[in-house]
Amino acid sequence: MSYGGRLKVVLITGRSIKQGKSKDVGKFFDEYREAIAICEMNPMDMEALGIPEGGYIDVSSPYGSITVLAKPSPDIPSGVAFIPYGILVNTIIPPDTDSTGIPRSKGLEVWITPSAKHLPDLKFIVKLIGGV
Amino acid sequence: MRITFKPLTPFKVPVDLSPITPDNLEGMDIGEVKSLQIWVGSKRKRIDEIFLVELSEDGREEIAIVFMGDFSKARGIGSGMSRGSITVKGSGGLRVGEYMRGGTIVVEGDVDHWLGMAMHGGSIYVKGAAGSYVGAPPKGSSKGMRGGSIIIDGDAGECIGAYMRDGSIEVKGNVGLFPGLRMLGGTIVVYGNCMGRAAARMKDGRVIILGSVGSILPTFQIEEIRPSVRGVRERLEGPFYVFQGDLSEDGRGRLFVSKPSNPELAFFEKLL
Amino acid sequence: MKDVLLIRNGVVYDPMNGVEGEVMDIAIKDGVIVEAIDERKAKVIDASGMLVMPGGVDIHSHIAGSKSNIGRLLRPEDHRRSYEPKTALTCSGVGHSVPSTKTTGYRYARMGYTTVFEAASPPLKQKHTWEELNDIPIIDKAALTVMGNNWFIMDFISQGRIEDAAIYAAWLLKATKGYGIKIVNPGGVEAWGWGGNVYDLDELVPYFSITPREIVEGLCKINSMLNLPHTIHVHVNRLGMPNNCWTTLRTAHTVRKAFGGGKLLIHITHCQFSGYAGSTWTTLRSGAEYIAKYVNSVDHVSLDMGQVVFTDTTTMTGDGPLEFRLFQSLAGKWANADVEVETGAGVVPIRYSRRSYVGTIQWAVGLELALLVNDPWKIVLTTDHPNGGPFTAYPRVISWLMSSKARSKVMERVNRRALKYTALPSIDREYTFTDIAIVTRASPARLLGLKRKGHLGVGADADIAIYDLDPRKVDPSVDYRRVRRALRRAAYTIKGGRIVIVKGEVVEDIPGRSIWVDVDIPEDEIEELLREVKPRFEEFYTVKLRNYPVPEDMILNPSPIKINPSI
Amino acid sequence: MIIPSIVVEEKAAEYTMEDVICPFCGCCCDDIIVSVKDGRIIDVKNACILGASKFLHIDDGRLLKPKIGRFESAREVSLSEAIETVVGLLKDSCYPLLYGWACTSCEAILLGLDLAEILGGAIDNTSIVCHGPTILAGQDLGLITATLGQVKNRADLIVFWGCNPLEAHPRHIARYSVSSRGRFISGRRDRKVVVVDVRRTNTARIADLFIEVKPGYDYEVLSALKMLVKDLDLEVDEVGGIPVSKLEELADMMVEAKFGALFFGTGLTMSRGRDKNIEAAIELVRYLNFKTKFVLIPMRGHFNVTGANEAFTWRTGYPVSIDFSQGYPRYLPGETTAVDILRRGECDLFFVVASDPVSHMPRRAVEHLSNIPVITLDPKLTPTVYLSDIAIPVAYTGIEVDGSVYRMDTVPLRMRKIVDPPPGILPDTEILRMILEKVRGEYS
Repeated sequence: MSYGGRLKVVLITGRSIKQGKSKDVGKFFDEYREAIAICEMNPMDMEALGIPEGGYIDVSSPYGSITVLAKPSPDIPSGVAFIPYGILVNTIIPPDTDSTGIPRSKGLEVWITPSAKHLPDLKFIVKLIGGV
Repeated sequence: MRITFKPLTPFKVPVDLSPITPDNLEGMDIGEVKSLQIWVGSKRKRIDEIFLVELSEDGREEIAIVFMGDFSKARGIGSGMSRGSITVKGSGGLRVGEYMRGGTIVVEGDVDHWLGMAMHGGSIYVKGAAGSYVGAPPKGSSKGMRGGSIIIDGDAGECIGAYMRDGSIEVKGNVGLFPGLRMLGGTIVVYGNCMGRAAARMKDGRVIILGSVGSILPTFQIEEIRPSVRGVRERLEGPFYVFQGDLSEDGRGRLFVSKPSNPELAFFEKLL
Repeated sequence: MKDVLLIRNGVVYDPMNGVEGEVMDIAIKDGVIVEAIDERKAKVIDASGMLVMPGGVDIHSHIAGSKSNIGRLLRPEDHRRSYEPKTALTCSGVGHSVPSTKTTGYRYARMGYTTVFEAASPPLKQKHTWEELNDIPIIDKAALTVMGNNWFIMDFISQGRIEDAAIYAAWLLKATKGYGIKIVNPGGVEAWGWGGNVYDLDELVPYFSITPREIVEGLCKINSMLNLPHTIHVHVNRLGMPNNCWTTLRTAHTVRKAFGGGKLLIHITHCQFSGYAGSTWTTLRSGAEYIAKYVNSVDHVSLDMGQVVFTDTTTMTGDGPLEFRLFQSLAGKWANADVEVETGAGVVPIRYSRRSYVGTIQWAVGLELALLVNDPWKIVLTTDHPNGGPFTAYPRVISWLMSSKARSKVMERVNRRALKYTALPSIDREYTFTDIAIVTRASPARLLGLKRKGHLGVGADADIAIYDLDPRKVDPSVDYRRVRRALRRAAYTIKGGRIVIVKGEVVEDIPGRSIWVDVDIPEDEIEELLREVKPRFEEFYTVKLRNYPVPEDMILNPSPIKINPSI
Repeated sequence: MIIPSIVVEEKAAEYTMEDVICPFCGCCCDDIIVSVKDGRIIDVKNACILGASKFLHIDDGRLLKPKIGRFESAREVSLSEAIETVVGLLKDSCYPLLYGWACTSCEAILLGLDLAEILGGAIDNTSIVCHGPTILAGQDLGLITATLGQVKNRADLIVFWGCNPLEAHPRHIARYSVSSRGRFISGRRDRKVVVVDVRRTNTARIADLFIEVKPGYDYEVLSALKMLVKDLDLEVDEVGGIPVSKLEELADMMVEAKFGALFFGTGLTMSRGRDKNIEAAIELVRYLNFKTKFVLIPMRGHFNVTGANEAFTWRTGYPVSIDFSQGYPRYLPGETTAVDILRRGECDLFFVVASDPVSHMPRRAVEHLSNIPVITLDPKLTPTVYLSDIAIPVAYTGIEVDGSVYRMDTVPLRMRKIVDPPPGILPDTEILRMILEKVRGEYS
């Protein structure tokens, strides 16, 4: 569903080969940031929102919002978005585990909007967590 | 006799309050109560190191314990108690009323997971919300709630009444997934909505949902429509769809779902 | 000073050396028993009025390895009811029927047991077994290696290449640091790879041109070719099924037919579970009389009891299809863990109930075996921990063996109907302290070929249990409770000359030794065989041949026994 | 060859090691060939792109000196000063949380358990945030599993549910599952492959049957399959976005298989229902075993996350989330689990070994780290190291130090050292032993 330039999707997180490969290169290297700051979406959804390929989007949940690069992928069904595991997507994942010990990292409902922002600096995010 | 416990400072680490029950405090004078030792994180501390303890006679023989303040980091309030009462004026933490056999617990704020874990009897009333696994047995065990009643005014989390054998749970708010998971007996009433998968794997017992249920698991089969059903303390007006299940477990449990709140289940009527 | 110890005036039972309740002193130096020591320099333990025996030896107990750990993982509820907090000396632990590693060591030592054999370890997972055994304190330990469903062994035997099979088995023992050949439901576990089982000694194993009989005979032959200290250790086909006592007897007899009598050839383990007559569960009968009659008439068979105790416990075995059957009848938790090329495993929690018909028969069969086999040297006390009950129940079992009054007490409360079909009520034999010393120490040590264990002669390891119980004053037949209590908590346990337990509490936490057999086969012979095996090995297994063996540096306190084979 | 050891072909400063075990994912492939020149890994053969990347980049982004201080205020200190400071903080803590343990050896994990026990803290491993639900479900029902060789030799049906081995476990397909060859199965053509996922993953492309389930509806689909396997009728036409006829097809394939294997990943464990999804999968496999032979195998992530579960279990009885605060191991999901302890802000110190929780836990949970001391042992400069008050560099397990690990199917393996760590950098076992010794001194 898209209204007013917002799209409600089900967020799936997971491993991608780029994320896996770059995490052992170094997590403060651009290669890693590029691997995790990406959101795969159905091309139709991107079109509906008017996002060009390589455009930035904001992904928001009640817990926070992140800016990532949108990447069209016909294998993702409409209404679903995929972001690789990492510090970015964890900003918007709820901390409650419903007593299972594991946060709900797949199947969270999030809102997607086109963004004017840039990719965040990972060190900056760590500092936000660490209380600077 | 009324004994009040007020934390001297807010808790920073888990505090195990399971020894402070009416059963354990019976016959103790104030000095003995103050010198009881409990676990604060990994340290043993005397009660008067962490609490301001006040004792007042209210003319009743029964011991009434009052916890004043935020107890969201507490564990096991009212653990195994069989008589008397505990009132928490604030939040209650984890495992409130675990293995409870009798008496009453009232929590004015919220409680965390495992409320009334494997409880046998008595009654618990939570005015706020509760976490997941209300009345469920600890992990790995299949001996769930065997008696007593739990009433929650707010919402509750996932898997309430898991492995429940008897007794009742009433939730005035909404609940998460899997209310009545693997239930064997007893009654669960949800006045609000359920996130879905109600009564999954139930063998017996009754789950009544007055709000919306999301969907019905494919392992349930519709039986009839009833105008009203017996709740815990009152008759609940419906009409209700009555499902039987969980068929994959050869279950004979009943799931009652309000018809007005769930128009999308109308297609089941064709199967009747 | 610490290494010189004198145990004074104990009432000593040392059946291997013919000592039956004599009051004597035992001298210890550098971890072994010696003729005499300088008393002035020794630490003296006053054991007057106390029962002194060699440290206990457990021939069959599932204490470590993949399936023990599955059992632990499966049973948080078992841990919650039994836990031990840490002390200044000991680590904490949990577990009633599947105790954690540290707790396992402490509990055995508390009962005066000092040597324990892990009953079944698949070679592929033997690194795991050793990691856990390393973590078990105080006791000496070893592991039997599972071979009865190993593809390479089965292929070699069916091709008639018995020497190559023997070399392969020797390599397996060396590579995995195993102690002996364990056979679990020969052929049946391989069939379980397809969800099946084999039910008869002469039934072909699916896709293999071999029968259980050929596997047992082949491995028995290999065992004697390799001169292994222990015989083949067999968990027979059809274990845990009604009417299986005949399978047990035929398995025992087949090796006699092939290799003659005159010496020990086969150890039938946890015999209780394969000692049933009666064709269905509802008509289950004790088959113990038949088995005992046979064992009394031959000299090539030894048994261990596999006694059932009325408690909540966890069954675990390499016999995958057995656990599946158990799950079908109990419908509770069930874990299965097949191991490629070698074996399987299953775990199912169970509660043996006094009131149940089957439970009562099972309880009686174990005791009947122990009481009807005349020669205690042929039998060993076990509960097949944790299958029949946790090892902590041994003092209970001992009290049943020593006192017909103790047995009657239990029989008053068991299933009446079941009792009618067992011989137990009519048996009045009672074990003496010597008999107990045999079935818990001397006999297992002898059957395992442990020359320095199970006795108190000069040169033996100074593994000694001292119990606060005066056998001259206490009549175990009447005062069985007193015996039971004393045996639960040794007054002293001495391990390798060190005092580790005093009054049932750990006073020193030392690591035990790791025992295995090192079969001396020329390296070039093994290498030649492995060169041939390697392509198939790496086709069947998912690990490389090179990563398969247990490296010696993984093992704490290694204590290998050199063996000269006769091939 | 009796006890074959890794062959080292030594030529001055150049050598090649064979049959090396890969320290990346839970596959623990043990056929890697690594070439070393002048103490540096210069070539890796047989490894997948993920494994090779790890071998070849061990020197990049490395933490080389112990540091004290967060972010830019960090200063390099000596190892002894770092350890002194760590011990001081540990001593003052009342409820520390020790977390990580998936990317190190079992030896280090056992030392971690010792430390947690002495301190009376909580200890958790990273499996709780990936396959924790598998463990929880296993504790209620029991897992029905097998080693990967059973699949290689026997499986004629392979189902991948909510996992994407081509991206997360790239060599799984060839070595252990789809196209592996064994005694009774000679390769891909003897097998049927089914992929069930919420999106058409790369793995789905090699499947004979792809079933796209609506996100969050795996439980319903598994329940429906269980009904079909039990020959019970469904009253609906569609479950989780899948027509019942397609599910019937899958159920028939499962029942008709001689040996079926269900591999599942975080697509099941992390989505709506979590551990209950796994329970449903286990129950399905249980019933399938009444008709044929079926096993299920979790696709574990890090190379020794399984070992962390095993070591935790043999020492404490519980596989994850142990609380030693009362002197013995206690465990209850939701209470002693790391994310929950952090979310409630209950620990007063955070000690991380071989993990990067700052990246991989929800931000709302790790925000508590702004209030408490954070200590990290890691070879690399990760976000967690960056945030830590104290960080100590350690050697790479499986590359620079020996260690025992467990593959995803619980097969134990022994990793061997290939190259020396950079000068002054010790294995984590050494660092932990030093800390432990000093802490023991303080506590006795």
